[in-house]
Amino acid sequence: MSPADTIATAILLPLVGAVFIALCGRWPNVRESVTLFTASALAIVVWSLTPLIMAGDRPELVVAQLFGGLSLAFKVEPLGMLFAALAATLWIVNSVYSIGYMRGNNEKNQTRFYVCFAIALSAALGVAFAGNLVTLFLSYEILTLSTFPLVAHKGDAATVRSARVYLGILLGTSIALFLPAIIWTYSVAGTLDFEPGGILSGKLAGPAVGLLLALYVFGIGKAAMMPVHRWLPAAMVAPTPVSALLHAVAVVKAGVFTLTKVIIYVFGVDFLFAEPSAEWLLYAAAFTIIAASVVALRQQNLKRMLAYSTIGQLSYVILAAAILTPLSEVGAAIHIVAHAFGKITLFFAAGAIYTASKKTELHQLRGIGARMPWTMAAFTIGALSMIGVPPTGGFVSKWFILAGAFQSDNYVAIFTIILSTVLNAAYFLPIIFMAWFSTEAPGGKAHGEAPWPAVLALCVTALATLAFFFFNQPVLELESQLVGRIK
Amino acid sequence: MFLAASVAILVTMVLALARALMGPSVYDRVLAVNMLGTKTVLFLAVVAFLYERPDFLDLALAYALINFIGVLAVLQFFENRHSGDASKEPEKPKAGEA
Amino acid sequence: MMTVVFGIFLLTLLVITAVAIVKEENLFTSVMLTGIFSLLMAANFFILDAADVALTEAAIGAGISTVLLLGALALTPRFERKGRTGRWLALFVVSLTTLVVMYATFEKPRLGDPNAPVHQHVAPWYLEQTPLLIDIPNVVTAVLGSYRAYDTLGEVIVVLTAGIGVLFVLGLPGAVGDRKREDLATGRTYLSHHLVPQVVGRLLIPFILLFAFYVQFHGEYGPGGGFQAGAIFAAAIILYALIEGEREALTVITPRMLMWMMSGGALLYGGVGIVTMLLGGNFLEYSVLAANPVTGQQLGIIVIELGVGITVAGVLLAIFHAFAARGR
Amino acid sequence: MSLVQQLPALQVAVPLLTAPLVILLRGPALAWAAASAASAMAFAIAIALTATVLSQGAISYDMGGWPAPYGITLNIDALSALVLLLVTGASAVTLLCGRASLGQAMDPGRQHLFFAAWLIVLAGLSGIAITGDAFNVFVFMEISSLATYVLIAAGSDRRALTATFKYLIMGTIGATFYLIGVGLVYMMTGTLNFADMEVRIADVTDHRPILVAAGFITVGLALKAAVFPLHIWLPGAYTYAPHMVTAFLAACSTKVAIYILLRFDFLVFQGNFDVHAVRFVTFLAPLALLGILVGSAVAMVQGHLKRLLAFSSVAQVGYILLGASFASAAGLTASIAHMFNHALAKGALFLAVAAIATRVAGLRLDDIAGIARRMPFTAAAMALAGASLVGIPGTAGFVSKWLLLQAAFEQGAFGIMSAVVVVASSLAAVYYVWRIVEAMYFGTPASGETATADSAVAEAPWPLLAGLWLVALSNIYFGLVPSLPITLSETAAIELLRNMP
Amino acid sequence: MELLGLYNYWVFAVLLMVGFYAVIARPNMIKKLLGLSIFQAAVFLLYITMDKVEGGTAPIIQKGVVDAIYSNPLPQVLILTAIVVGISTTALGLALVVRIYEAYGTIEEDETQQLDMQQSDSHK
Repeated sequence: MSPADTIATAILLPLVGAVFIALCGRWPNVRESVTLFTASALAIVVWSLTPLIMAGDRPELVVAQLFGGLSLAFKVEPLGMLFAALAATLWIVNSVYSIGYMRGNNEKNQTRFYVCFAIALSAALGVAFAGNLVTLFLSYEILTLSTFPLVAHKGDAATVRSARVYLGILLGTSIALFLPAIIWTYSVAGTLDFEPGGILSGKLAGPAVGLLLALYVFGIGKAAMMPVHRWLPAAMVAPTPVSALLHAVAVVKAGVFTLTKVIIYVFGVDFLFAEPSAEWLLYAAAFTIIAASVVALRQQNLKRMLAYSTIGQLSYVILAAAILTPLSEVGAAIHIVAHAFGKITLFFAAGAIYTASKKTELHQLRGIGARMPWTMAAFTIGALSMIGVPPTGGFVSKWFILAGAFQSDNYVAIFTIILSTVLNAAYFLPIIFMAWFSTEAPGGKAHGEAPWPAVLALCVTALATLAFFFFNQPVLELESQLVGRIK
Repeated sequence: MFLAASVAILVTMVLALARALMGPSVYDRVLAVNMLGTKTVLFLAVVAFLYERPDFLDLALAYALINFIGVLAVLQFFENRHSGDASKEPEKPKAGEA
Repeated sequence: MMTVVFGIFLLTLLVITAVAIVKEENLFTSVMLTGIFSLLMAANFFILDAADVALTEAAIGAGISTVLLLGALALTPRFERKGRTGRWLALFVVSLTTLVVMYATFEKPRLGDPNAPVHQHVAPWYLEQTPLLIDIPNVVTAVLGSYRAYDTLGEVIVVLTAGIGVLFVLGLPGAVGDRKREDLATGRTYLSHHLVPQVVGRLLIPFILLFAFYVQFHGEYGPGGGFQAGAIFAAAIILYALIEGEREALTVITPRMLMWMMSGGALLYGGVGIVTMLLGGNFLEYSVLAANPVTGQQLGIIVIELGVGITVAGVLLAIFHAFAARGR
Repeated sequence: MSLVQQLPALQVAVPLLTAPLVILLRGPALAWAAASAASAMAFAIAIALTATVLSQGAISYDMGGWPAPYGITLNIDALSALVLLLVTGASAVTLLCGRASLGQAMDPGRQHLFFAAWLIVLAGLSGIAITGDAFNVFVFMEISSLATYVLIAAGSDRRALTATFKYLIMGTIGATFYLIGVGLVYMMTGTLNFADMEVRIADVTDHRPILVAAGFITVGLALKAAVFPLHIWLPGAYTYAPHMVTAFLAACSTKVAIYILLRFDFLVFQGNFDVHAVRFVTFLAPLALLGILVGSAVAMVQGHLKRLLAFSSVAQVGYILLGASFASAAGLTASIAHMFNHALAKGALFLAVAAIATRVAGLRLDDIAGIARRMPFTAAAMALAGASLVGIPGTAGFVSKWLLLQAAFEQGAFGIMSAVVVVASSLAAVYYVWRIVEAMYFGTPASGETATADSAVAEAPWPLLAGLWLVALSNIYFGLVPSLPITLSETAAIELLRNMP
Repeated sequence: MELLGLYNYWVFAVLLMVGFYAVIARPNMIKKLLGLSIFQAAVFLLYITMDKVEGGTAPIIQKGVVDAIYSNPLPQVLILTAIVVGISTTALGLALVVRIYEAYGTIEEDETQQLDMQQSDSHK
């Protein structure tokens, strides 16, 4: 199989899987086996690409020539490879968890759930491997559309209303801002291919750069920069595996990934660094981090709190990218991974708590550590990773971002990171304390752990969070190619 | 000679038209229309000679025939109005509708 | 000069009539005035040298159109209710349009100006070449039947469409039943018990039919042609229907026959086109129909004019019957 | 002459002469078969003509063997080929697969007349698309209009009658305006042939009648094309016409009027008229923008499916005109490509409506709630076509919207403003298409429907479904491989701009 | 005299106005159709006015007459077509009016609109 075939396989596999899942809808066991099988196969296919990328190869696949020199094409580079590998790997874990969660809660329309999930994965891989902005935009929109049924899964009026906010913001920003930005780029640069060093350099100057950047930043609604972040809390109505998909596996990651890619491959780091009108991004990201953390501090609902935490963490990636130093770019890439493991653990834990006890609010969590020790242990690890405490993955990425900020003496970034770490600690630590050391309120229903697949999944991700602290060498190696290119 | 005749016909046409416009009864108008048709036939005939193209008398002939059919159609219209569904139609619009 | 004076006179009458048509609230009177309007218009066309158009306007505008309007009026209210809506907007739009038209007026060529662009291009060619290429006196017929035969085919289809449309909307005239009983039941009467119209009508009908054929086949030499002949033919049958009842007329020309006339004429016309294609010419290139191109042209024009006449007569009759049948 | 050389004449003659045959046929099945065969043949001829145009350039054909400007000449270039493809394709698909839906709308006794009228519409529209004579356009416009009134009046609701009447009045006004304009141009040039007119109009020294002619022709055709604010006939006509008729007309009829408008304004008036370049833009652009905004806004609040789509059509006509009003190659390419792509999207949407109507009584959004469970394929195709209407990448609609925005960015401040309007209207499109999709997929059927009826899959008849999917998939195909419409539009745009200074 | 040569065009404009006004301002459908006929007739006049040549005669070539001036045949052909189109439109329009009267009981456009609105309200 040539590398181009591998790319095609990676994108088509989930789609084929979706068809089979739909066909097997009547037999839940077969259906879920297909899901698991597809997920595993996908992971193998995607991982098989890594040696090539590590070796500096950049395989390409041109699907169709559109018009005016545009094409539908895929091209794998380190950043995309990382994102693809992450999404493919987490899909397996997430599928295991989904089986536990969906069965545990007797959800309806499970077939639709698995089908849409597979389509979303295909779209995520499309985003990851996209070789130009058109392909990326296409995949981005499919991702949005395919996740809508997932968010609206419950189907009651309130859920559909929230899901409408989700869709409206994501689709609206992408059409109103992202697409014009792409077309603007095309009319200026004459191409939309992702090129190391950017395609806009020297073709645009002055405030126009800042404006175009703003179109991208707010057009890519999935990156959840304030004020286009509202879809993320709205999407909390979704079942937990979907939240995990949104927050860790695909959706928000696709957002920050796209943004990073735009900064590196469309604008070019050097070009942006030299352009004063692009500086606002740093401040905007810093603002989002702090504001989101403050809002998270005031939440009472566990999942909403996690959602605001995500908004803050995403802006870490944007902040890191906006620092525009080699180290910080690597930090941005690593943070995508680190946050993914940490946040998926947290959501799995939240879902497990809901499945076992139907508890959703923070104050209900008193003493729950005793009843669900595995879950809460994993939760603790995830939370520590969010704060950035060693030995968790969160520490690694924060380290790189800070190092990058010091490299360019960027005190705004340094201050923001420190302050937000404090805030993160301020909203996570009380929960951990409450869960382990408080006594349960009287009259609570007796319950144990969630179904075993769910627990298994969250333990695996928690372990991965820890492991990332120790074994991050391959990722670093991969992403340092990014730096090598931009240097 | 033809000129004088045609002017005279035109004057008659004006008179007929005046009757058609003023009414007052529907029958006056029907008659006036018929008369105007006749005058047109005459006018065409005269003008054909005036233009030295007497072969255009065909046209005058056609007008005469058509005119007859028109009048018969009107007559039949009234036959049906009076005997058939006359009761459905008020002769004058109701005050409220006007 | 004389033309101008006559024209001004007739046109003034025309305007007065038009205003009266719009102002009049009795729709019946309006329809009567429309007849006058058409006659005046036709007279105008005549003094402007458009003999063919004048004949058509008289036959169709004053004759058929009046009959159809009366037929529709027999089925609908006769009085207009005064409308109050949208007057000012309407006046504004209308005045605007008129001003625009007036604006153009002053750079138009004067009436009868021999140097006007229309008399310099294309038209002289028709007048010069027709005697050589087609050799029939009536240039209007030559243009209509040959140079712009494609337009005329379109026109036949327009008429056919109107026929199809009216039959579709109002329903096809049914088969012939027992006229007397039905008429008794609905209280509908015909003019058969009026002696004068009946006698005059019966006398006239053969002549009208004869005249229709004259107009049809004399179209190459004088004013006339398929459209006018078709209309006059239809008028004759309508006259018969008015006198004897439209059921009686349907026994003369049955509904099925009407359908055949409607489509047969158009098919005859189109068939000529197909035949010319098969003979190696372009669509409607009559020259290939005979060894001598001029003869071919004449033959083609005669046949397509016949097609036009048949379709027009069929459609107009079908429309008349559709309206009349609706009243039953 | 070989058959290939006769194709331009046959393009019109085949449907035009089959129509009179059809009214003689007894029985609706036979009439339908004849009409479908003629329509399919017309489509085949259009494809052959397009291939010839693409390989050899424009074709011309002298009707009756008389050379221009004395006779009537047919001219087929890239633009007419594209319009021809739309007209004949729309007719072939809707006729071939729409029998079930049409049978629903009217009694069998009148169907042969209906099919004859359908063929006449087809002949009229294709006749407009290929003729090179200004008056011939009028004749064929009237042919198609009269027959269109018949088709619309076939709607089962009594409101179809009033809608038809309104259309008849406005359509006739439009045609008469056009006739006045042609008369004025003829008065000043002495010719009716487009190419001849193009040459001779340059010598005209008295500009006033020509300017007024330009006004009348533009307004007249704008009426036919449903350009805002002259669109008021369109929603009623589209809503109450039989569904297949709506699908057919929505795909092509307004586009044919725009086609003539572009021809006249660019080839005859624009280049030869020094002040006209400015006027065309300043006159049409605001109307286009307003049309886009108003059409989209009204579509957002409509509760009736067909009405909603009809108002969306008003907005889409605005897109087409907006591209043209840039008077640039990019703008015209976008405009012409959008004619094609919008026809695909709207055609598929109205076909889906027809498919739904075969199984559901009403067509309000409440009536189609939860329909996706019963008609999964129909709903999916509708969602796909909706995505194309919105301009989701990978669909045909995306291509033209992209081209349009790109053309707008070339235009400076006005272009940016238009781009903002286009984007705003795309958002509106997202909203109203989403309302449909959500109703289909996530709506709960009204209380009258029981659970058993809910779960039973009852798809539309298979021919309808096949046609629907054919069109829906071509939305994807032309979204991914848009070379055909783009090549045609680019060639057409260059042709249209040949007289521009 | 110069201006009198334009009289036909003025009449054309006035007839156009009268007809157009009837079409858009009168709610009665038959009146609309009558207005439409006047509107179209005005255009006929415009065309036929063009064809006239001073001292000319109808374009039917007379045998033996050599120096005759003939008027322009082309506008006449066009208007022949237009007249036929006009009557076709009127006929179809009248058929619709008849059906509308049967379905609504009125042929005033504002009243049918009201009835339509009531109908769609009751459907809600």
